[in-house]
Amino acid sequence: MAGFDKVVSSYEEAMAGLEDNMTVIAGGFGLCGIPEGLIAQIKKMGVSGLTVVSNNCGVDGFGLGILLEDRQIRKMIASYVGENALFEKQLLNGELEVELTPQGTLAEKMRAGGAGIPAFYTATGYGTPVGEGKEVREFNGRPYILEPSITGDFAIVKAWKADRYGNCVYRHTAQNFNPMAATAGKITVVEVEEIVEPGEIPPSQIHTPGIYVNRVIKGNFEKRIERKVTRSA
Amino acid sequence: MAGFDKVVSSYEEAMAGLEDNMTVIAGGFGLCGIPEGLIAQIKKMGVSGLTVVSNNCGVDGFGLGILLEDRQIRKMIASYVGENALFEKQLLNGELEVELTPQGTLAEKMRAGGAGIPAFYTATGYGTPVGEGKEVREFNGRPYILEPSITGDFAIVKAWKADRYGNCVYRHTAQNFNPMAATAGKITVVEVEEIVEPGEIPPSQIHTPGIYVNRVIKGNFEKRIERKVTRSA
Amino acid sequence: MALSREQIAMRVAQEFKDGSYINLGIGIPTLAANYVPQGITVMLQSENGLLGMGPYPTEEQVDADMINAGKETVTASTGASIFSSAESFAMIRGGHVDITVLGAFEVDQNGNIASWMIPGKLVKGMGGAMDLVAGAKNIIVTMTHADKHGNSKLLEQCTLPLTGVNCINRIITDLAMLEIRDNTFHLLERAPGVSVEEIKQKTAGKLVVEGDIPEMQF
Amino acid sequence: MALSREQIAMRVAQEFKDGSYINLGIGIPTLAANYVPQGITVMLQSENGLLGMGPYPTEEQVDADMINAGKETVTASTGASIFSSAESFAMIRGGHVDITVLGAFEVDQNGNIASWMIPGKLVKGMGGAMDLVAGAKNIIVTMTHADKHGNSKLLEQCTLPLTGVNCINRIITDLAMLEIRDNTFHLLERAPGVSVEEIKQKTAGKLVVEGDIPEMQF
Repeated sequence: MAGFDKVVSSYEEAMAGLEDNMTVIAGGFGLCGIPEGLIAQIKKMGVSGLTVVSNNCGVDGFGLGILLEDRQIRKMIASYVGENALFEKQLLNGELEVELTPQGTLAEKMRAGGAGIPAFYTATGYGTPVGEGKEVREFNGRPYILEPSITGDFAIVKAWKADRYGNCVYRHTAQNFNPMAATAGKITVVEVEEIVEPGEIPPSQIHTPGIYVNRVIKGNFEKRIERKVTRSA
Repeated sequence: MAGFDKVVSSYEEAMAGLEDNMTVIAGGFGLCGIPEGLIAQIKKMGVSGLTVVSNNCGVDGFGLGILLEDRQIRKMIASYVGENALFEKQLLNGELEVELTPQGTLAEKMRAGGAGIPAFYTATGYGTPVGEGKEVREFNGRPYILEPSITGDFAIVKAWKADRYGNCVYRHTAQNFNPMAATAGKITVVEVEEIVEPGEIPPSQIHTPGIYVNRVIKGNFEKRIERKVTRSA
Repeated sequence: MALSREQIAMRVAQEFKDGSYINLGIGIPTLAANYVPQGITVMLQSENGLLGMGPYPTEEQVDADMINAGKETVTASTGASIFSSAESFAMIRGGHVDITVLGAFEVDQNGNIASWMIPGKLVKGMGGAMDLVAGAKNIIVTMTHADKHGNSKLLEQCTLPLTGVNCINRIITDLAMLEIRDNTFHLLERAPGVSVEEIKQKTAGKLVVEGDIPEMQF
Repeated sequence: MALSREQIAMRVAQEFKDGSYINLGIGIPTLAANYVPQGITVMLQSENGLLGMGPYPTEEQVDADMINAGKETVTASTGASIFSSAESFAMIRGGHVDITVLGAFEVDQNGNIASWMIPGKLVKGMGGAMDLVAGAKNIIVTMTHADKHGNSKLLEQCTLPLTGVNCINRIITDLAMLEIRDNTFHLLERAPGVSVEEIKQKTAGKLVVEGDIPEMQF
C-alpha cells in the first residue's frame, strides 16, 4: 500500500512546507508527550511569526521554550505558561502575545476543529475574563459562552508507536493533547518512539487512525521530567 | 474498593428506577452491539411512553423492535428506521413519533450531552428538512445549523468486557454508538460478555472509563446477524 | 449505449487516487471497490466505525461484531482501525475522507442533492448521508441520468427534499460524467456510443458542452 | 486555634464518600489524598488524562510518561484508566466528577470564586480551574480565612477577576467550614478553639450563624 506509507526519513521532510506566520498545533502537557525532534526542526528552520497552540510553552531551553530564544513565536494560545522566564520577559516586552484559554476549552477547540464543528457552547469561562466579548446564551436556564474551534497549518504530535499508515498509540499520560492535535492540522506530523508494520496494533486499540496523519518520523527522545517526585520503596 | 464495584446480578437491579415517560439512550448499530438483555428487561417491566434515542430501532421481534410490540416507545430519535414493519405501522397510525437525525449529528449530540456541551454548530443538514426551524450561522463564509445535545435518564450499553469498576472495552464494530451512549445517561447500565477484575484491561486501552458507568451486568447474547454476506474461501 | 451498473462503478473507480480514503454508499458505489485500478491502493471508510474495510468474510470468518454501514458482515484489512460513531463522523465532518461516492434521486446545477426522502412515501431516514455530503472533500454521485419515465435527474433545481446544498461537484451516470461549477453542469465524458444530443436531451439543468466530448475509456 | 494545612486537608477528606470520583487541585487539596477516612475508597482524577491516580512512584517506578496535572511523576492505581485531554474534560465538564477541591484567593457570598489572576502580577494561566468549577457537582474551596494582613477572603463580592460564577457551595478554611446558599455564607463548623466571634470578624460577606456551631472533629 505505497500510497499509505507515511514514514519519512528526515526532519526536513517531516516539516517541509512550514512557513513564517503559520499556525502550529502541538501535543503535550508540560514536557510530557512532546514532539521533541519536530520542535528542534522548527528551531533549525528559523521560521518566525508563528502562532503556537499548545497547553504549555515548555520550559527555558527545552520543549517549545526553545522557539522563544530566536523569537519565532508571535502568539501563544495556551492554558498555563508559568514555567518559563524567557516567556515572561517577551510577554512583558510586548514581543509575544498570549491568549490564555481554559484547558478543557483548549482541548475541545482542537477536537472540534478536527471534527468539522466550527463552534460550541460551554459553561467554562462564563462571567470571567475568558468570556468577555463572547456570545452568551442560556440553555436550560444556565448561561454558556460560544467558543470557536481551532485548526492549524501544521499539527506536531508525539506518539509512542505508529504503523506505516500512521495509525498511532500513545503511552500512559503522554497521550494528553496529542490525539486532538493530530486531527486539527492541515498537515499532521507524528514523531514516534517506534515504527511498526500495519496490523501490529490491533484495530480497536488505535488511538489515532492514520487518516489524520500525513507524515511519520522516528525520533529519539530525551523525555525530560519536569517534577520528579518519589516515595521511598 | 467496595464503593466502586458496579456489578449487579439481576436484570431487575440493572434497570431499577426506569419509569414511564423516561428517555433511554441505547448503543448499537442495527443489531450489532446492542444490549439484548437490558432491552428484554425493559419489555418485561412494561414501562411505556419512552423516548428512545438509538441509531436504529431493531427489527421485528429483535432488538429495540420488541419494545414496539406493547407500544412502549412514544418517540424514537434515530437516523434510520427502515428495517421494521411494526415501526412503519405505528408511525403511520400516529402511535409513534419519530425524529430523524443525521447519523453523525446523532453521535455528536450524545457525545456533547455527556461532555457538558449543550449545543454545537454543524454543516450537516443545513438547507434540508433537518435544518428547518434551527438557527443558522455563518463561520468562515459557510452556513451551519445549531444542534442541541442529548442526555437520557438511562443509557443502555453493550460492551465486550468490563471490569468491576465499570471500565469497558468494545469488540470490533460493536463499538459504534456505545461509548457516546455510556456518557450521556444519568444512569448508565452496561451489559457485557465478560466481567474481569480491575487491572486486567490496560489503562490506555479502556474505551469507556468507569466514571461514566453505574451498573454492570453479565449478559448472554444471541448476536443475531442482520445481513450475512460471505465470499467463497 | 448506456452503462451497466458495473460500468458506472468501473468509471467511478478510475477517479480514485493512490492513498485515498474513500467512503462508498450502498449500491453502485459499493461495487466500485471491485474495480480499483491496478497499482492504486485505497482505504475504505465505513461510517459505523471502520477505516480499512476488507472483503466479505468467508463462512468461517463471519463475526456478528464485524459489519459495515450497510449492516453486512465484513472483514478488516491489514492496518485497519476501528472506532466509535462519534470518531467516525468527526473524520467525515472534519473533511478527512478524500472521496465519498453515493447515489441520489436528483442533483441540480447548484450542486444540491436529494437522495433520502420522497414525500408521500414512507421516510426511513437519512442515515449518514447528510453528514457525508456536508463533510467530504470530493463527492461523486452515481445514478441513472433519467428515471424510468425518461425524466431527467439532473435538474435546474431539485424538487425533492434535499440531503445537502451546494456540495456535489461530480456526477457519473449511465450516460455521462459531468462536473458542476458556476451553477452549471459541464459535460466531461460520454458513455461509449452515447451522443451528446441524447445527454443534452436528458439533462434538464443548464448544461455546457465545450469542444469535443471524449468517450469514457475502460 | 487556626488549622494547619494538614488539618484543613483532614477536614476536607471527611467530606469524601465511598465510591467518589475526586479531582484535587495543587497544594492543600492534594494533601487530602493522605487522609481519606478508613473504610472509604475514592478514585482521583487528574485532568491531564488519568482516572485512578496512585501514589508517587518509587525511584525504580519513575516514568516520564506518567505524570499528574501538577506535572509531578505519579503512578496509576489498579483499575485506572488513561485517556486524552478532551476525554478528561468531557468528564469534568459533563459533571461526572463528584467532588473538586481547589484553592482560591477569594470567594464571595454568591458562590463566585477568584483563584487565577491578580491584576498587576504576571498572569500564568487558569489551567483547568475554570473547567473544573464550571463542571463539578460539588466544589470544596480550601484557603485561609483571611490574608496575611488580616483581610477577609470571604467577601460580599469578589474583587479579583473570576474563575467561575455561582459555583461554590462549600469552603473549608483554617478557621471554619461554611456553606453558601441563598447568597449567604452559613457557618457549619468552627476549628477547635476558634470562636464564632473571630469567624464573624474575619468574614466580610454576609454570614449566618444558626444555633450552636460545633467544633470540627478529627
